[in-house]
Amino acid sequence: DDKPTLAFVVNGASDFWKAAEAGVKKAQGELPDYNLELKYPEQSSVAIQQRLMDDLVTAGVKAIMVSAVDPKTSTDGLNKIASETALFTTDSDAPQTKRVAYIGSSNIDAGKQAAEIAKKAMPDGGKCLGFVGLLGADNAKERIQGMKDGLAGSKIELVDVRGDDIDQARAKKNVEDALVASPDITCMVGFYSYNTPRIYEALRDAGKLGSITVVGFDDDPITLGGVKEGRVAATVVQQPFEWAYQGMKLMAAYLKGDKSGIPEGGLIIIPTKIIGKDDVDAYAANLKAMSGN
Amino acid sequence: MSKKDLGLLILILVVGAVVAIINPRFLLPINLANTSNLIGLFGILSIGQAFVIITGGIELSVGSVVALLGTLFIDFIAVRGLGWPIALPLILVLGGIIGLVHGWLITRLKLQPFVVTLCGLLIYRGVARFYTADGTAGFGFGQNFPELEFLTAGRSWGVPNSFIALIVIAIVMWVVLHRSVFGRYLYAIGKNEEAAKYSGIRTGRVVMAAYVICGVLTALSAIYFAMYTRSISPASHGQFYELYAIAAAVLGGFSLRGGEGSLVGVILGTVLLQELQNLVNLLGIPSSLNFAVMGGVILIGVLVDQQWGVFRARRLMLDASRKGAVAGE
Amino acid sequence: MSKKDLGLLILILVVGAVVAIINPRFLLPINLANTSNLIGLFGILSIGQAFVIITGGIELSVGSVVALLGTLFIDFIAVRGLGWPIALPLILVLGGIIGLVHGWLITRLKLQPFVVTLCGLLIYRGVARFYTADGTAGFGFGQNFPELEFLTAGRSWGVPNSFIALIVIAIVMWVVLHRSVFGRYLYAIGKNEEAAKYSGIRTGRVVMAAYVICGVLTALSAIYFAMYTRSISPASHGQFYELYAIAAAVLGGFSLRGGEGSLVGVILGTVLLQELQNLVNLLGIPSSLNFAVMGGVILIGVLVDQQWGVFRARRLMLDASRKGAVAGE
Amino acid sequence: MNYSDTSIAATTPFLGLENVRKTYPGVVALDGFSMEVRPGEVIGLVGENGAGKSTLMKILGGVTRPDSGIITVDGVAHDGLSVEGSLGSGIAFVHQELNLFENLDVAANIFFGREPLRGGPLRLVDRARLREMVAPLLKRVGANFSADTPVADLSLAQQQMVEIAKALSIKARLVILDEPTSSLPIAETDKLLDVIKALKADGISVIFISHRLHEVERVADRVVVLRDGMLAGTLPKSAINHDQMVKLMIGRMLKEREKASEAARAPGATALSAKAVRTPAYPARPVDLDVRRGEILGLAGLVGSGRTELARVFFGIDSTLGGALELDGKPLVLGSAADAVAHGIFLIPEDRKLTGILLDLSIAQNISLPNLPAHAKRQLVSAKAETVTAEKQKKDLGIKAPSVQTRTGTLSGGNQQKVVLGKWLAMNPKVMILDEPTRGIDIGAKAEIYGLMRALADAGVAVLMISSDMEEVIGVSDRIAVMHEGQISGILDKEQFSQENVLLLAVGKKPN
Ligand SMILES: Nc1ncnc2c1ncn2[C@@H]1O[C@H](COP(=O)(O)OP(=O)(O)OP(=O)(O)O)[C@@H](O)[C@H]1O
Ligand SMILES: Nc1ncnc2c1ncn2[C@@H]1O[C@H](COP(=O)(O)OP(=O)(O)OP(=O)(O)O)[C@@H](O)[C@H]1O
Ligand SMILES: [Mg+2]
Ligand SMILES: [Mg+2]
Repeated sequence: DDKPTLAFVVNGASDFWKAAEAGVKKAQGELPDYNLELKYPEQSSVAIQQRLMDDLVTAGVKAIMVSAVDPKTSTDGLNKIASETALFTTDSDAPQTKRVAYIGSSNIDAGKQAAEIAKKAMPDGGKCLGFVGLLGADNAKERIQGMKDGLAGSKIELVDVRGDDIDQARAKKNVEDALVASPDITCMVGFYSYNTPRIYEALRDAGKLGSITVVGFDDDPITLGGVKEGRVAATVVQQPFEWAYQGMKLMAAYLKGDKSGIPEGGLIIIPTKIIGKDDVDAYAANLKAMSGN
Repeated sequence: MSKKDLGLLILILVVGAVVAIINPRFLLPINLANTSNLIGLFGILSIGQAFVIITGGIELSVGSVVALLGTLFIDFIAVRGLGWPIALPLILVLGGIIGLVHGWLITRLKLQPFVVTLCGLLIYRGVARFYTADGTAGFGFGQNFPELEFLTAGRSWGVPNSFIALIVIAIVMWVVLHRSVFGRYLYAIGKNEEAAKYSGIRTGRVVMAAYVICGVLTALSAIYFAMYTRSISPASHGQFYELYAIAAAVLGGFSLRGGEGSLVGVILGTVLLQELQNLVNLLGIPSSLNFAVMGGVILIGVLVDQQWGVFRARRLMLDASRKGAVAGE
Repeated sequence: MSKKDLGLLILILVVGAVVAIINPRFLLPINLANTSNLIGLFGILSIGQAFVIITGGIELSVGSVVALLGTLFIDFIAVRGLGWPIALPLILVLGGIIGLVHGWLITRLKLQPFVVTLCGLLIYRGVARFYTADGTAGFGFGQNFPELEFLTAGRSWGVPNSFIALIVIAIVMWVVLHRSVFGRYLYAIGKNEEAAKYSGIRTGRVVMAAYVICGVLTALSAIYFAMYTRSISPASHGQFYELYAIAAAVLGGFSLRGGEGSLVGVILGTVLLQELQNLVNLLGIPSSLNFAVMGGVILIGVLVDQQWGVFRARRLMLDASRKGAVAGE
Repeated sequence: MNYSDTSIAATTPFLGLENVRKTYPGVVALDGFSMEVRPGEVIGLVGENGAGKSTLMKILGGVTRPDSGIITVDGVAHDGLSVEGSLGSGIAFVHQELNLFENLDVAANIFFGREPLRGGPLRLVDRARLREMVAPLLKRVGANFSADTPVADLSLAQQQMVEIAKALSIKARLVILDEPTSSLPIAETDKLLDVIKALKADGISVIFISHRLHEVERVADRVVVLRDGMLAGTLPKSAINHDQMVKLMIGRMLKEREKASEAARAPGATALSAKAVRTPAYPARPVDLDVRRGEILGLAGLVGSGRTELARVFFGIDSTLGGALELDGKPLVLGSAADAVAHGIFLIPEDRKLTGILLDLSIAQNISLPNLPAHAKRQLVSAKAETVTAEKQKKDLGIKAPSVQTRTGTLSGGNQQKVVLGKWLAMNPKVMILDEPTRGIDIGAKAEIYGLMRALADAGVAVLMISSDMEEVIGVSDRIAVMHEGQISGILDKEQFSQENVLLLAVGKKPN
């Protein structure tokens, strides 16, 4: 069929993007004149994502929304795509490029919200240890930076962040080793979606649930369960569903010539939210409703 | 225990002592238990790999098999509601079938082990990712399988059951490798497959059996890994585990040319590798250096072993020549 | 061109034709240019690997070398302000040194190639990650190197310069491998190193030279990759590229036992692999299946090649015995 | 079972071959060959290199299948045998090329595939019984090593003893020995011949393949001669003699073997000389030896006396542990074989398959390999130049092959040896070292090789010939050096040549 295609290109395979898939699906229901696709690169690497977008352009895609693997330094590659099709960014922005707009949240702000959670949970201060997949990735760096900024001036300190290269066995072992190496730690932060569940399980196995404050990111079922139990202080969630849903509709409108949805500077921020014990049920229900879409 | 194994053991103890001096918490029972749990997981994997390496083959697909079978296992019991006493043997059988197919391609169709298992590496991970549509397979919150969890992630008298499983498997496999006819055939085939054939051994079957053993043990460790992480992203789960397994075997004195190596060696190799990982965390070395430390130690270990051999041979000769010279006077 | 290479070429053309029929955009000049750019990048890498494989060795560290040298290159010219005409040869020399060290460990200290380069795989990536403190090496906004960019990422008459570079390198290396004394030595060593030594060949030097060639070509492609992505996260850049390179060589008829394979073959192997990647994206096959498709095609290719060989050998035998029978009557 | 006491069994063939045919691309290895083997009979099988002897044995061992023909075992006809089938019907087989596992010990090798078991379904090796079973076998072949020695530590000859012990261990009814003595010196050969006689006494049949015709003369009840894959004739016990065998083998009488004894030659200047050289095999024992231009110096000795090691040192493969080498009176330092070749010192090694030849390369490529730059223009190899060189060697040496482009792996053992010779003869040797040069070489080719060595010597080359064949050492050499436990125990001049003297020196005693 010759319906124009809009693509949503993510930065790697992860459950995080399942909500975005749901958003794309919902948008598809409202945009029958378009083909909407969500694409995973087979590896989380710049070269492979670039190649994927090149091929999409070749295949005639009209607009691409991308969560770039490394937006800061991929300016030229993204510009090349932007010169051939309408390019939008999501998840992390690439402001120097010729992208039309960015829709997503701010990882710095998300980090600051994590700091809020920590400060609320530990009014007397404490020592935090972070866990993350790729220490070098932009989203990790921004979240860590945001949290440090947020903690500045308080008695809480983020002493170290351990990386695991997205190997979950290592992620769990890192937590176990941290419990051994640093007995004075009072709080743990899981910066990637799978880090919080691994922290939760390692603490449970060690019988330390509850005695160490856990600050989470994202909405893994175990994380949400932990929040509900009160064993996880709270979690900072992004809204990839909204990114995808609103983003797709925005792109469709843009292609039709309607540029009213794009603000000056092209920044559309969908704020992250703190999900605490009281909000978790409503959030989970909403999540379920979306994916049932 | 051979001299080689003894050297490795000493290295392990020395490294352990140094770490314990810098950070005494290394010796806390909880740390030892955590580390021995991973030794159990990776040890089972490495023993399987060792059986293949002995024959002069290699099994590069274990990481992907760990991902695929782990995904299936969790999916079976968490999503499809299959009882674990059924799912577990089913996964082991699947592992065996994968091994059988590899063995068949290698022995009957005469493909190179490296090529067959490289394709396996690519294919199984792809299948796993396709199966979950690039999502994650995991247990729901509060989903519990008490007996299974006890068997895989539990402890008895403070010792992780995974480690106990490794010990049991190691003893059985030691007997198989070093005392049984089958083990002897494995060594013989690794050294000289033609000659083994001329001696009337059905070499194809023996090699195939080695791949099946590797497949079953990999499946078992896939279950252990799945129960350890309790959640699997097929895109990254188990990546590079084949390298861990091969490295453990090589450190343990196996030659990739086949026909050499001992079961004690591969276990000690696994212990050393896990000790190194533990050390990186305990001494606060940047995580980015984790692999570099591993690579450095393997290289040094292999080098020392090799140079030690050369040195001993030379000293023996010198001794002999000195003695001879005296006698000649 | 050998029969084997011809078969591969036909496969490439048939796959291409099928894809073009399903999605005619496959033949758009822009798509062909994009794909041939990547063929250039991976082709250079694969030729280097082929030289090592011919000797019966293997070079597993190329992916990590691509990450390390790419990081250094970008760091040199973007951060440290070194002129690229200095940085480029410097990187090539570094690649040569890495190859020299590998060759030295393998030939002089008698370590196994698999082990040495496996350690390289672990170490170089670790060093690269440590060097950038797990960050990213990339060009700042607006940083431009027009000549360098033209040479690496530019096009001449619509053809990517990287592809032209591959063609030039391939021709030179074809002569070296198939016509020169050095090339003959490589094949001889791959077949039987001992016998080559007893024929008065300095096998150590020849093998070392093969690793140096591999190192330099890998360094060159590291520069190309760096200029293609213009940004490098050492943790993931170039991961698994050794597998691409080995797969291309194997598809092209190289045996990992050494002593077999042609330069045309390895280029065709690279072309096929890149065509497959292109196809997955163009036909909208889920990317999760990308690797699976690659693995499947390699397996089928190798299988067909092998079975074809068996079939031909059998027919030759039959012919021989029939002719003999007639003559005997 | 003992077959020799029933007269019916004695006449009923145990094994029959009828019209067996086997072709390889370009070669007819066996062409309608028939023979039979009766219980308790020792058959000597002789023929030129490439006559098809090994092919025949491989068919009996079940390693290859014939294209056509019938194999009858105990009256049952087969198209071909499998390895298991062959073993099952009691055929034991010692291959021409050794097939041992160096990573296993002697005992494991001897009973490989037939281990005594315990532990029921576990199929564990009963190691105690294994040791008991091996001991008498080792004694029988006169082994000077123990059952738990790793095979990697044995010399080639010792490995051959293991192979023979292995054949004896099978409760065999037919033992096939494909050139079992090719690297056995006299003492061990005698032991082997005794073993064959003992087998015969037990009613076991033996097929004995050898190029050492005098050995065949000593043990065979019947000689079967193969020529070009066909039966050239059969000699009953009474008609077995050297000349008859040769005549059937090559279709004519051979000229009286060239003896080196004619005129005493004036000794040339010393070419290669070892001054108190110590080798890795015997680090405590310095060797002094001079090889002169224009002479053939024979180097004799018992198994493991260190001759091969010395040759490896001369060729730069192993480094000396002490002492010095000299070439033409100038100090010679060798870092590798390439250095030796550059100095014109060439070696024909004893282990052809492993070190002598590249089985996957063609004849032409093998011959040009050591001197490739001379066959190249500006570093590019010229196939034409290679072919020219190879054609000349093929003609000079009488290499039997369809063409010089033939893969050497398909040649018979003897022809492979000629290729090894050819690659050095195509260059200009100064010193030529030949380690067991006629191992596995037929009588006609042997004479040619002796002629070649003589021609080399006459051209001023210093020739060092290591050999375990007494006749050869005495018949060909101008002088004989004898090694005993790593040292030269004596040097014999022409007038002192005798089997006895060589043997005395070989065991470390003074000659008469
Ligand atoms: N695998 C093979 N492929 C092709 N030709 C072969 C093969 N094996 C043997 N031949 C050929 O068959 C013929 C007989 O070889 P065979 O090895 O039986 O000779 P032989 O009598 O044992 O000689 P020798 O005394 O040198 O050992 C030779 O011409 C040889 O080149
Ligand atoms: N690679 C080796 N490793 C251990 N021992 C060896 C090795 N090579 C040779 N030897 C030993 O060195 C001694 C001398 O061996 P060498 O092969 O030089 O003897 P040789 O006189 O040539 O006898 P042969 O008739 O067996 O060739 C023997 O005892 C042998 O076992
Ligand atoms: Mg033969
Ligand atoms: Mg010898």
